[in-house]
Amino acid sequence: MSEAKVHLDRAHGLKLLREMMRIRAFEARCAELYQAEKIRGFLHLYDGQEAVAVGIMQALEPRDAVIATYREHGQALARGIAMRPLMAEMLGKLEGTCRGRGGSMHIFDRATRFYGGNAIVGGGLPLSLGVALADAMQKRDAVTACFFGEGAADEGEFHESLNLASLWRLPVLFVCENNRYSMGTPLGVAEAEPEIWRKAAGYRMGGEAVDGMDVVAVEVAARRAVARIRQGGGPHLLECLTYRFRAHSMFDAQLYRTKEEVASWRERDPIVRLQRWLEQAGHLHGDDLAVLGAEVAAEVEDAVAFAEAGTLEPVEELERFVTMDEVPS
Amino acid sequence: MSEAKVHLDRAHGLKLLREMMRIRAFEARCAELYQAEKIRGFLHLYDGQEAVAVGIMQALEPRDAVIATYREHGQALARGIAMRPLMAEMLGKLEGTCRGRGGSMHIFDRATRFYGGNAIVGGGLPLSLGVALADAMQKRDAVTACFFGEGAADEGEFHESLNLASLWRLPVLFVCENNRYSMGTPLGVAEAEPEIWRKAAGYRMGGEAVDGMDVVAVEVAARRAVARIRQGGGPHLLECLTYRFRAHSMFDAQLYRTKEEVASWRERDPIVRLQRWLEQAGHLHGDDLAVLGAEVAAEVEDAVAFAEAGTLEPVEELERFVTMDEVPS
Amino acid sequence: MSDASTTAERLTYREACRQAIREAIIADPRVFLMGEDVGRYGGCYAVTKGLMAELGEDRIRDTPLSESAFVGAGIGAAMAGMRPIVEVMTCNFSLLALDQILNNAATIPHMSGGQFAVPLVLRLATGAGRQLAAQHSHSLEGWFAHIPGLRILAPATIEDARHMLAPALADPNPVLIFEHVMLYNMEGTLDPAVTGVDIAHAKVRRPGSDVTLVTYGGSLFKTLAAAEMLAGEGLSAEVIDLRVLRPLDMVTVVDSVSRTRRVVIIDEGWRSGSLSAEVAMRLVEEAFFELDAPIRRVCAREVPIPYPAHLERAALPQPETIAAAARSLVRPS
Amino acid sequence: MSDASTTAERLTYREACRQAIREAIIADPRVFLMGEDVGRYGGCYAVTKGLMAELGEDRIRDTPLSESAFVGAGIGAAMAGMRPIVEVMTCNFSLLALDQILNNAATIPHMSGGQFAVPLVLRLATGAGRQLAAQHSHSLEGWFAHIPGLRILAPATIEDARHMLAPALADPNPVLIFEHVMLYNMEGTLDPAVTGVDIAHAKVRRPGSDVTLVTYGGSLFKTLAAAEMLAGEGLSAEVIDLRVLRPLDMVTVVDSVSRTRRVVIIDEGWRSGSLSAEVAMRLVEEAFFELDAPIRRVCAREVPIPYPAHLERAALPQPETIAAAARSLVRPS
Ligand SMILES: Cc1ncc(C[n+]2csc(CCOP(=O)(O)OP(=O)(O)O)c2C)c(N)n1
Ligand SMILES: Cc1ncc(C[n+]2csc(CCOP(=O)(O)OP(=O)(O)O)c2C)c(N)n1
Ligand SMILES: [Mg+2]
Ligand SMILES: [Mg+2]
Repeated sequence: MSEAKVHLDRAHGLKLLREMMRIRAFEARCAELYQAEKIRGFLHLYDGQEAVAVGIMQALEPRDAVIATYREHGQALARGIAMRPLMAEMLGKLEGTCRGRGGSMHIFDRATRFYGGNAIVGGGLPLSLGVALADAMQKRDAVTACFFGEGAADEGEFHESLNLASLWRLPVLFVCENNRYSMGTPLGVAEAEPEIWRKAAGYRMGGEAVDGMDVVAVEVAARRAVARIRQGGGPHLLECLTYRFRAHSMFDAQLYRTKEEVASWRERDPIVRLQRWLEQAGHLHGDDLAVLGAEVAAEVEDAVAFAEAGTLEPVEELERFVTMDEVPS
Repeated sequence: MSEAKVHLDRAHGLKLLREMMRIRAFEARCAELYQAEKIRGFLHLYDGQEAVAVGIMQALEPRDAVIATYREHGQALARGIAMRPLMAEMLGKLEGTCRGRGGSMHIFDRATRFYGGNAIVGGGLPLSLGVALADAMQKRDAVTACFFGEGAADEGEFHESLNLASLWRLPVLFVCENNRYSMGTPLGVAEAEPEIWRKAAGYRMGGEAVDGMDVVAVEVAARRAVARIRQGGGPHLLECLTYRFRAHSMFDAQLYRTKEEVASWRERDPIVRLQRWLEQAGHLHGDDLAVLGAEVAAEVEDAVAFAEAGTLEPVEELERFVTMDEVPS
Repeated sequence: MSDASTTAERLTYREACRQAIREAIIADPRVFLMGEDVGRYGGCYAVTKGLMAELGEDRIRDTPLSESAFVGAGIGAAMAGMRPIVEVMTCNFSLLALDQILNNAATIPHMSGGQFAVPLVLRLATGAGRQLAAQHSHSLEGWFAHIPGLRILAPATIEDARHMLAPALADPNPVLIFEHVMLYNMEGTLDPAVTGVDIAHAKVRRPGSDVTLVTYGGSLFKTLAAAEMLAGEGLSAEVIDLRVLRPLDMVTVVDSVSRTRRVVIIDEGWRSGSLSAEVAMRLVEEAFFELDAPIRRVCAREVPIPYPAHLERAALPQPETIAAAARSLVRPS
Repeated sequence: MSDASTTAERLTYREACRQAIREAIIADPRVFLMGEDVGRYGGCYAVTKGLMAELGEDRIRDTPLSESAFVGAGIGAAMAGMRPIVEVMTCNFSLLALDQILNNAATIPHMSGGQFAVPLVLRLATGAGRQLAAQHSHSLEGWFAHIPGLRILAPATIEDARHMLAPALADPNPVLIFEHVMLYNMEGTLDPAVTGVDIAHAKVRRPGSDVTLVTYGGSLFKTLAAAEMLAGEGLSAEVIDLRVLRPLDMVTVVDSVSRTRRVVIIDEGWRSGSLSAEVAMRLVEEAFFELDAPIRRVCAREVPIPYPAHLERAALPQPETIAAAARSLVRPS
């Protein structure tokens, strides 16, 4: 674990662990529900990448904003969206965050300033500029954290967005989750410069890479970056080096990588790693872990029960909100 | 002038001078014809940038390819498209390069592998990848020179194209003509990193800047770059620092820059500069310049006469080539 | 700049657009304008000349050439409380931002279950007629009208140019305003008594009884010219200006057609898949038995618009072709 | 992989697409395939599984996520002598490449005065039905059919999936092939006697006499199901598969409608500005007096397609809604 972690106290350590375990457990259950055909469509698991979302969110305040991708269960949970409506959304229920309309790829939550869930690769980056601009123009002193994969960094919108953000010194933290694959295309096949953080220089923007399997390292880097952004230092690109343990989505035979590669990355599992460290540091004792595990499992089961008991949006409401009657406030 | 110019002999020096003078004279006449309402639509003059097109073309062989923008009269002439069909195209005549359909912004010429003339900023960059790929796959040992402005470097297509070109080591010479303005928007207002050549690093591609008001410097840099590309060194980004002396197009009051700024750049006029050097080097004597001027003027007048005598495409042919009956060979 | 609501000054369509933008920005701190060359340059069609100097660089923002990024930024800003006016210099470049417009602006309100609105206004110049050739002569407003969630406006008159912006900004939904490039120089006066217009209804611009001519935007004046030609032949044509291309106000159209029983639809988009086809289909669906003759449309020819004047002219609807279509219905040959 | 032309094997639509690609690449050194995840991953819908291993990385090219760049590269390569097949994983992402498609591929042949052709094939998955929600459920083929210069194909059968690619590659013009995502798993046999299909004509898939149902692509099977339902009620529906969405083969449609005198048009695009409107308008223009009843269309509801099954189903044409529309024409209530 990173040096800065020296100051990690028990309470915070357990909080980080719990947050990552919640994501892991939530998604494991989602995979089951997918097999049971209760969740449908595309389902992209965050399994392995939990340290990124959890680490980054530690640096954000409620007034800040978040934008993510179709692989956003981790961000949604870490940002504080309750598990019940989240699971209900996965099942397409009216009680879900978006009345069930969005599903796994399109989580939105006004209360936590969670601006989606976007299934177009790169599509969230321009939005993040606008949210940050609105905050700046309205003097809200907020930072927008914009998550995307390394594959998204190949899209034109990445380039356009980083340029504009830097020019206008917009308060955006660009978080590139480099999990080494975009679907089945490995890093070096798609990125001429696979060290994504280096691209920041082309926009005179600060950039750095961090071990994305180390939640504390991510938190430390995020806190430093967010502080700089809040002080008016302009946007920042933080590349988190990570890995997804499972398939890209539920339809993926993973022909493009070896079992050995996956296994070697599993050894760096961010949850196990933090667990071990907390044990070694004497922060985790007795049945702490068992209790935590049970609490998380109970929360997930409660969410599943809530979702299963949920209702379906009446077909009569299909066209509601195609156009809005007013701007929600 | 640049050091490498030491080896400039009289014949080549006069050739460069003539090429630049041809462009200048051609366009001066175009501006008159615009005032006379014989040329219409958008007309973007290359006035001031002549050294770039002329310098680059010295490094290309007939088997190579060229792609340019709406400001492409310079490239078209320097590439060897005859002045007659070029002027006829400006006037919308059937005898023009494109039967008059394209006009100033859309010069195409199959014989010289001139793939347009593109009025969408950035739109030519992806095309250049494909032309280069086709050449590589067909083992044609050709280089594609792709011209664009510094404003185009803000478009997503710039980013996507440089990445793909570098990944596939495509034989493309990217020529960014940085004339410091995109319409009325100055460099620093639109580019977070105004030194465009530096962006090449983000794609692990070679990049450099050159004095675009010095035709020999441009030629030297282009020859070096093209040689490297031909040897399989992959694409290269050459930024040519230049200036347009006139308005962006014929509809521009130039409120965004001072007369003094324009005047100071006019002192670096690439034509005057080469002229002076040739004089000092003893390459230009007696009435050389007068003869050259007269020859160029005569060529332009001949082209205007040809164009004016040209015919209009019959309206019945309006729909011809909307779909092609065969692939031209 | 004087306030148009107090004196009946003569002004251009361009000036009407400028007044509307200026007024909106002064009236509401959430409103700002961004786009390519809207500031220092004063706008590609000079609509925003002087506004940056007057209103400041915070409210009038020159953007880099990055259509997807700044349109997306407008969407994000709208979601986060602002009321952005984003200018896409011309609709020819809007394709580069289409993913943002369709997949975000038009989709997020519904997809988020109504949590977020996108109160964004996009302004785009549209249309042909200036010999700008194939890549700069598109008329895409009818095409955009296919997208649920958007409101599409086509101000054809100085009054609409002056007054459509305010209700567009008040609309909680993304509104696209297409300004035809041939109208910017058009001069006229504003009725000082008119302080606003609706953005829901079509309008009869010339009453008539023999045939209905339905159109909008730049084609309105060609259609009015056609109506004048027809009047000289004793044929009375009613001219409807759709004004709003999505959602369509079919009530006004059906009402007219029920009286005239004949209709020609005119738009500058390519014929196949044109807005005219949609208007016609609605008439078939809603007023089939009111029709005494086939519906005719006059659209652009299905070609990339060429540069030379004679070919550009031939590619576009003209008063003569509009009149001929109307004549063919009333006196079938 | 065996050659489909010798044995009447059972195969899927997916396998038919793969055979066509493989055959084309082997047959012509100018043909290659590029797109996102077409190689190592084997294609988002597994169409190209195994092809990179067999044909090599030169002919099967994984691209970065850069729709505009690699579609533009395909256009450039086509202009310079190759015959590229470019896969845009799904049409949902094609908006990011639309500028290249419209302003270059569709425009350059005409604008260059016929100097350059663009013999490019674009393959795109299209359609809804897999609960992929609003951003991944578009049906844009009818919308693309607005663009002059393109040929638009919609193979609905295994035969068309197998045989449309070759003539598409032989076409000197850009051809877009839209493959409906619900068809990939469809199984059937190929008639070994059929070694090719045309890409110019619509086809009657079921003859009938009381009403004509015009459709294409994924909606074909829903429409055939509707025809079956109607048959049970004594109503004889003729089903036409358009196959080619641009240019439209109206001869086949008009011929049918002239016999049945009633027509329903079905497509999965949003209703306003749908391809159905265009087909209807053509009928009004070419066969108005053949019609005994208004034209009906059954399209997608005008909403971003929602995730839950029941809402997705409600948003799309279904056999029941198609049959109901047909019934309303034959026995008006
Ligand atoms: C514009 C666009 N192109 C293609 C896709 C299909 N697609 C979905 S996810 C994905 C991979 C993206 O990779 P990356 O950005 O690295 O994110 P990751 O999935 O690894 O989290 C692709 C190609 C898409 N959704 N949007
Ligand atoms: C995609 C797109 N956006 C906007 C325009 C309008 N436009 C035409 S030229 C131009 C300026 C381009 O600047 P630059 O790339 O520096 O080239 P320069 O004109 O200086 O040669 C703009 C904004 C366009 N043609 N295409
Ligand atoms: Mg990835
Ligand atoms: Mg420039």
